[in-house]
Amino acid sequence: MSGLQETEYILKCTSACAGCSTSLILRHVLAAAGPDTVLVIPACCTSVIQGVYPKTSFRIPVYNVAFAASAAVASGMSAAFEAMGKKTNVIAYAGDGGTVDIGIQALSGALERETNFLYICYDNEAYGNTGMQRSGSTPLGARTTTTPEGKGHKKKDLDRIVAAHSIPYMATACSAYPKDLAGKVEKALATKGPAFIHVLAPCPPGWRYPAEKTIEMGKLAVKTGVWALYERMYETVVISGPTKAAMIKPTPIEEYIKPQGRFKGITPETITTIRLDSERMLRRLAAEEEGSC
Amino acid sequence: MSGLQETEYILKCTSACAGCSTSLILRHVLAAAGPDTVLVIPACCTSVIQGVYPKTSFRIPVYNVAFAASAAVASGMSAAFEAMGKKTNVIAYAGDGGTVDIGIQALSGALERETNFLYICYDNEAYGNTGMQRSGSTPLGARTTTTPEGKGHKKKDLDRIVAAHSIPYMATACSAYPKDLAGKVEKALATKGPAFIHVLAPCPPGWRYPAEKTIEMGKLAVKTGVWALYERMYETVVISGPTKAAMIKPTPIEEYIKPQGRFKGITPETITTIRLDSERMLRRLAAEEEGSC
Amino acid sequence: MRERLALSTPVMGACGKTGTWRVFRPVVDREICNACGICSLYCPDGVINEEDYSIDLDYCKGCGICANECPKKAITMERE
Amino acid sequence: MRERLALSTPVMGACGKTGTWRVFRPVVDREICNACGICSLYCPDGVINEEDYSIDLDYCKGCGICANECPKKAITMERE
Amino acid sequence: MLTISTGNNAVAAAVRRVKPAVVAAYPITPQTEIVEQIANYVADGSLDTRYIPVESEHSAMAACIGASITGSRTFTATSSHGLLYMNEMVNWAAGARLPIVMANVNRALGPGWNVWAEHTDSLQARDTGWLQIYVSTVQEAYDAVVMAFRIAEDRRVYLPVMVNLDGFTLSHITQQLYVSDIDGFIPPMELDHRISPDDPHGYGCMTGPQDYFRIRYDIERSMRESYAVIQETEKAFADRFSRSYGFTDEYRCEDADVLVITLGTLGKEAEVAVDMLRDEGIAAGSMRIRWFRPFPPLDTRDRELVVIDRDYSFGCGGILADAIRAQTKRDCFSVIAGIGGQEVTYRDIAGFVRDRRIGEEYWFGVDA
Amino acid sequence: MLTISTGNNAVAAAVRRVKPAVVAAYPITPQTEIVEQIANYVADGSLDTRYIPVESEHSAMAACIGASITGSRTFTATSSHGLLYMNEMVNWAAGARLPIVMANVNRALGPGWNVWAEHTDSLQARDTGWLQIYVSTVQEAYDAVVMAFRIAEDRRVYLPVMVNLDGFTLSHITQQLYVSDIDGFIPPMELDHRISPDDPHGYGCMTGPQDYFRIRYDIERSMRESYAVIQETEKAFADRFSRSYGFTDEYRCEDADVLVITLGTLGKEAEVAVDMLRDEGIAAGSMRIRWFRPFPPLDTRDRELVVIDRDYSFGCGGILADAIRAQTKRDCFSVIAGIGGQEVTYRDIAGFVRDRRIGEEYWFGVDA
Amino acid sequence: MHEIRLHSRGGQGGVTAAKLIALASFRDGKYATAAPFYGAERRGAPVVSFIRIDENPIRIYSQIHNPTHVIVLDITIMDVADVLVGLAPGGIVVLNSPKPIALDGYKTYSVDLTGIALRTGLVVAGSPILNTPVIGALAKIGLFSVDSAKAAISEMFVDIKNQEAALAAYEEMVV
Amino acid sequence: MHEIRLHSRGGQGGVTAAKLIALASFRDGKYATAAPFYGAERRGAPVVSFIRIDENPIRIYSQIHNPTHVIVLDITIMDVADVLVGLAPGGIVVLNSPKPIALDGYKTYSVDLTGIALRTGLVVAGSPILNTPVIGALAKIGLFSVDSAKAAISEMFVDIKNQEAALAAYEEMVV
Ligand SMILES: Cc1ncc(C[n+]2csc(CCOP(=O)(O)OP(=O)(O)O)c2C)c(N)n1
Ligand SMILES: Cc1ncc(C[n+]2csc(CCOP(=O)(O)OP(=O)(O)O)c2C)c(N)n1
Ligand code: SF4
Ligand code: SF4
Ligand code: SF4
Ligand code: SF4
Repeated sequence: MSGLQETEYILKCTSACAGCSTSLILRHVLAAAGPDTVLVIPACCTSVIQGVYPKTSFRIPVYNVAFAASAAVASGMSAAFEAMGKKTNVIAYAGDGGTVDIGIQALSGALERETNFLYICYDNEAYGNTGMQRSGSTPLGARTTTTPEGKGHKKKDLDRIVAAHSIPYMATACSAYPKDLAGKVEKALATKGPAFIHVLAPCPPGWRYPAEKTIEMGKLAVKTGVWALYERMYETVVISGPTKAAMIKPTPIEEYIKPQGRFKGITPETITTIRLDSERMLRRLAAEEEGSC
Repeated sequence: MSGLQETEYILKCTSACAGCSTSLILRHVLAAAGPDTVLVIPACCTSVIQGVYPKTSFRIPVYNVAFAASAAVASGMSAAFEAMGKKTNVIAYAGDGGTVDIGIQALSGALERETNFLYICYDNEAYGNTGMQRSGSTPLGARTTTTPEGKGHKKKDLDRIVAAHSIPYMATACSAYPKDLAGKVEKALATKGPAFIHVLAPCPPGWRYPAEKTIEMGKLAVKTGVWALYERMYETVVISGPTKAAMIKPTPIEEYIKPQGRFKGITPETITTIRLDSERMLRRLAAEEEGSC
Repeated sequence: MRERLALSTPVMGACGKTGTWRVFRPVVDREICNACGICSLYCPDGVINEEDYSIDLDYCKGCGICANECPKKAITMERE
Repeated sequence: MRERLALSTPVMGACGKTGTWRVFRPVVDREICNACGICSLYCPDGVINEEDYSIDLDYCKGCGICANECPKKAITMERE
Repeated sequence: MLTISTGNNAVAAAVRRVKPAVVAAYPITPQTEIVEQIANYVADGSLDTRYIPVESEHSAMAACIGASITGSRTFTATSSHGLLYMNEMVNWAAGARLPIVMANVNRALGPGWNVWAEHTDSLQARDTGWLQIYVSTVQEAYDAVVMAFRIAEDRRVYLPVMVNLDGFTLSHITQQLYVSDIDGFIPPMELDHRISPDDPHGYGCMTGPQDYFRIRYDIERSMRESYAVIQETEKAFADRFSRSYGFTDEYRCEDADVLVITLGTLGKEAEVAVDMLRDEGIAAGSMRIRWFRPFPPLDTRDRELVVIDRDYSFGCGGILADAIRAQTKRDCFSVIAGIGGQEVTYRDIAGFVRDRRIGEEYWFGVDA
Repeated sequence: MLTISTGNNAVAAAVRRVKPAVVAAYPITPQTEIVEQIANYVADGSLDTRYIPVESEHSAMAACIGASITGSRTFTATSSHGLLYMNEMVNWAAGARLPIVMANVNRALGPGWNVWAEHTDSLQARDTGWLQIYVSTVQEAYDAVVMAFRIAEDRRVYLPVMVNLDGFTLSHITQQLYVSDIDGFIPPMELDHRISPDDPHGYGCMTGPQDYFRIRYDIERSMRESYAVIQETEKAFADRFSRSYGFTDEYRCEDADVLVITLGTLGKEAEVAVDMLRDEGIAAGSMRIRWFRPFPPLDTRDRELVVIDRDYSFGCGGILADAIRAQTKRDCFSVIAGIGGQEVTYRDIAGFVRDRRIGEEYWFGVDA
Repeated sequence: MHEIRLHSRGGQGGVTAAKLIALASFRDGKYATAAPFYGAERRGAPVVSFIRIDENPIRIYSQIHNPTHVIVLDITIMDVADVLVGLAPGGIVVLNSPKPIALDGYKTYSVDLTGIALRTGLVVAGSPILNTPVIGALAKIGLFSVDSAKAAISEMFVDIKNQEAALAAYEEMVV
Repeated sequence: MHEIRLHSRGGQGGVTAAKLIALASFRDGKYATAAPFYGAERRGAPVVSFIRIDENPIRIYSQIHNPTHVIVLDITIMDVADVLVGLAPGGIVVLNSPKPIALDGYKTYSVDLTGIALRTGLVVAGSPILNTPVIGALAKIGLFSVDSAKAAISEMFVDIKNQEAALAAYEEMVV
């Protein structure tokens, strides 16, 4: 394994699509987490990109599990390691489908039970593994193979759902801000009890933009305010730098929407709805940060 | 069926425990909903109290379904009635376990898809049907058969979770305020799209208080601020009268805790935690009502 | 065919005469009762007639809520 | 026994030489490169060495992110 | 109309003709195109259906149950883990006597993740009260879906039907397909026990032992009556569309000394093996089981039996072999092959027949 | 120590002695007391276990899987709909080669809701790679749970074990129970493939057809090796605790002309019927199947067989009868009885034997 | 074999009474089983339990249709159910009743268990507990020895009131 | 029976090309099946498809191990895989290559499909689409008639560029 940095736990190379931000996120998550870590991964792109038995490109233990099961499997692992007195990080790394749709029951249960683990949802806003069907996390107006005319329902607000569980640490992040992400992973792993990070993960084939624009897309999501970066410790909110900046001088939302093939044919009304929702979200976060609610 | 009021859709009698507020809630829900209604009921006390085949004490169509399935079954029913052009009310009536634990995935999915139905969770804060095990909705410190020393985790905040889905109508209610409840049911059924009502349902055997105190318990929950009554239309909150009153002059929380056998042995610290959480909830609601977040 | 499909039919007394469960029986003092209807509103089993506030003792389970809630204390619970 | 239990072993190139997927190849102009490390930070596949910023073309998929993100425009994508 | 289609698209095309009122389904490889295609039909207006994009398979079947009990025609599709995940509701659908039609694209079960063909997924559901058919061509997939609705909705049956097709091997292969006008072939759905505020009843209430026992027996009675309904439906279909099917698909069986018994596409591959073996002087025949539930009476007489299972019941044996042994009360050569998409060619099948060891079990390629 | 206990409490008592590191379970009638009792043990400090109060059975089994793969001893319990709901993970546990022990309290499946005894729930899981035992007394429930851990954790097996007891009939009955010190009977758990950052591996990755096929075959190989492990364990148990068990529990079979074959408590009731029949001059014997997976070789010779199924596979037949027919290649009198808690007394069983019609199926009490 | 059917209402402790009977018999060196018949019943609804006692291991799990003994912890049940069904003429009936009740053709014993429970303060959530008192009464008719009854009670209950109530019932029971 | 193995990379349209071949053969009055061999592959990874063409219905579902034809849409695959494995001596190979490549012992045809696609503007998301051009080339070697090729393309594509590209390939292909 020569030529590999110590902190690289993903060996060259996974079978992820060229330009995949999900792999980028995982690279940085693992580097931040270090070697005493076990990953739990449900069915998703990440379960596929590891490679085919008997080889794997992941240089840490990875437990692949059924689609709905990641938070619950991680619960059991965490309890068992605790019983042994081990401090091993248990990280569930799941897609948006495996989190907001089929996986929400297990996640919500694990949070309520104050499971000591870190749950990371990388959000490519569709079912990537099966070829881009809509998920609950697909934004309004986005075309997927099951919403050929654009999705008619809003993106499920995972963060508010998780926030409702009032956990010691949760954060949002984005693949275009890997250092911010790494810092949040470190804080999350230093937390006793449940921690959660929701990472926006632009996906070239799913969002239909050229692979080289993956970082651009992530930055645009944050700069336009469609995606907000912040941390939440129980009820205390701290907005992260890039979003703070975006709140002062946001980039017009069209700059984010237009380059993405999945938004082809989106109506101006839908764009307005997305914009208003983003603005409301930012206002709520600002109010929460201030402590006015 | 002589001697029965027109609006009584529960025939004398169900096999509910004496003093059961769940039956009381259902009486008023059905009276408000009227005859063009179908109930969907998962495994819970309500699935048992109907009576044994071939008889039932419910005088409206009741579709009993598997524990996790109510919101999804109701989705299918609602879609089918819509396809037929029928306006029949589809009401899922589920316990807290069937809602916040095993049923949360289906509920969250149905809300995200903007299903046209009313979901009512009656919350007796434990698994009544199986003999009072803890549920995610059991409050901190309460003894159940699986938390013999008192629950170590907080009550899952179902209302914030539902609120995160930003639906056209949601409300909380309490069996001790049946007219308030009935009004909310009517509004909910007049809503196009998903509506949700969360009703606190004091339960004599579960909470371990004498049956005649069911109404008292419900009133104390509201007066002490442990339970808040309000409505939410998308992001707009309207706090209901009794809670408004409680916010001005709350009854000490001990008056609610002390009469309940399930809280036997609760520590003063736990009581304080419950009180602080209630106060925070009320503050948040007030801020939301004001529109300051 | 249809009866093979396990449909339950609504009938009065589907769960038996639950009045037999009772240990204490509600007794209304007509002199004191001011017909406010609160007892009927709160009876979980709907056995208090909404018009004349008579109690159907075939089904009343004797929970005592009506007696507890009656603002006039017009109802007393008496041992069966 | 253990080998019967389907454990995958970490090896370099577990998913094959993904360099063959490439249509365009990143070429770094060493004159322009100021060693800021941004390309390496953003390469989804970690094929850019963190010390010398050399690109492992056996594995580089040619996504073009490094070229796109390089603040100095030191990387160009050239048709294979 | 004669066209080409994959197995998955044939299923979707059949659904379009059958016009269910509600489709609730969840994607999973290799079934995905069925869902996507239906979503497309709904979006382009060529299918007037409520498509419910549920958040899981448990909810997919639950939503179908909710729709079906209103008396509405309902369809779903799944595969493998999806079928396992909805298992509780799969049982429920049959117990509730709902004529839901489901396509299951047969796929192996994890761990490890494997998306290729295997029949264990649907065979594990063989006790649930669903009728089950296994098809072997794109055309048969289409035809089976059409007939499934008519059979399921027949009041003598009122049970759900599962149409099974091999993952990738059939779901993703392109073959010719006749897409016909089926108007009138399936009578409008009438569900005697549909739920309605006009006639309120309790459904699925607590049921005491004696009543429960009778109600369960009634499922079995309908299962038995379904034999006749299947036959009538296949006859009507043949009369109208000139394609005829039966409980089994038999090829050169009449004068055979040895029968190869299979499910799904292996049955077609077996026919090629049979031709090869006949050329070698071995009087082989192929018997492909189409309807696995109700399990048909088989005419195997005294012929030697080679049963190929693309499935397994650990600690017992091949599920098909076991069914054959139980029915024929005879030994067979039980071959376990093709699990997890393992390739099995007609040459391999011919080899199984040549080297048969009646009374033994053989795991193709791994067993010494 | 000699005491009294219900079946459920015996299971919990055995778990207390076995000391799993993690228990994750979800309540369901009639299993509830097992969970409650374990929660009590944990609360009163008499059991040093992490009890995870999961939010569903899918998560119960998932949590057990997560705990087990770390090399920790793990237990859960369920019943009926709980077992159906966790079905995906039940399959997973076996495929992942995890020695989880689960008690299943056999109960009927809805709709309509019915909480009484029936074996269809666990028999539907018979293909999953779990070993399955069916017990008939409170003592046997206790002993079986103890032995299950030793068998499951044996590296020749590394498969999960399901201990099945009849809902209410056994779970809620009170009988005598010897609770013994089992120290040393179960070696400390050593899982060769436990997950650990010290030796990183991928578990359950995508697996191609050939590898998948071999890995599945390995499950079957372990299933076969489990015969010996079961025998050794039962021998060691008998040596130490003087209670001996086998694959079957046979009563007056040696010289019998007709055998009654059953699962669970019906097998004890059948012994009383056998005594009655013997008094009448009918040479009956009772053969209670204990281990259903791996399915044991049966010595039925040429005796007539009366098989009682408290379960059913619609469109096929009683599951036990089918297994018996497949293995013996002989006809039996297949009685379907006791489903959904239907009462079946020794008098009824004697009647089945007296009026046996070999080759036929009879639904007790409803079938003309 | 003794085959005992015990009638009570949900909440009165009938199921525990059945277990106590089994335990006491068992301490007598006999075999015994106790089985509640479970419906979906709530507090107050009639409940039936079955107890078998024999010299040999008991292999019967089905219900008792022809009891040798019938015990009724709440005689109001007699208004809604035929508690004597299946009992052979001359069979034994034990009734919880303050005043003697005679039932033609049966050996009938009456004892005021409720009174005893109230007197000894054996009351939970307002309801008198009848399970230990009835054990005293049954010891009196010789279903098991007094020592075994005491042993059984002390194994299941720590509160000494239970022993007192059982003793009181033993003494008050007229045979 | 023609047994054709088609090599391409994810994203190049190999699976569609296989379907087109089947459809064209079918419009010729023959039977045909086209099957992709599915791995968990992403854009850019090598993909194989199998096509069988026969006068009689095709009952074989297994892979093709001894193809009569091999088609390579991306010749860089030849560096990583032996595309000729199983092909009998004298078998037919069609390569997408701007310059002729000779493969000893095989009937080899080269045609610049990529060039044609780029020239006719058949490009999606930056990648040249090769599935319709290759149909033209295959018509040229007589795998099916030109009319059937045209019919197949028009049934699956509306954009006229596809016909143009196929025609160009038909004309450029040297036989
Ligand atoms: C129970 C079950 N249902 C469906 C699937 C098929 N499936 C596998 S991954 C996936 C989508 C994953 O989407 P997401 O969680 O968003 O992750 P991504 O693939 O986008 O990384 C689906 C539907 C499955 N494996 N199991
Ligand atoms: C899949 C499944 N798991 C468990 C059960 C057992 N069960 C039935 S109702 C119930 C608890 C219901 O609690 P809740 O929803 O709070 O309603 P309540 O009984 O309190 O009215 C449980 C655990 C079941 N029926 N199905
Ligand atoms: S589909 Fe998207 S998330 Fe999945 S591997 Fe490709 S780029 Fe990454
Ligand atoms: S347990 Fe509670 S909720 Fe259930 S029927 Fe009794 S009082 Fe009502
Ligand atoms: S005692 Fe209870 S059940 Fe009886 S009338 Fe009063 S409120 Fe109703
Ligand atoms: S082109 Fe993409 S894969 Fe290649 S080095 Fe640059 S960022 Fe990495």
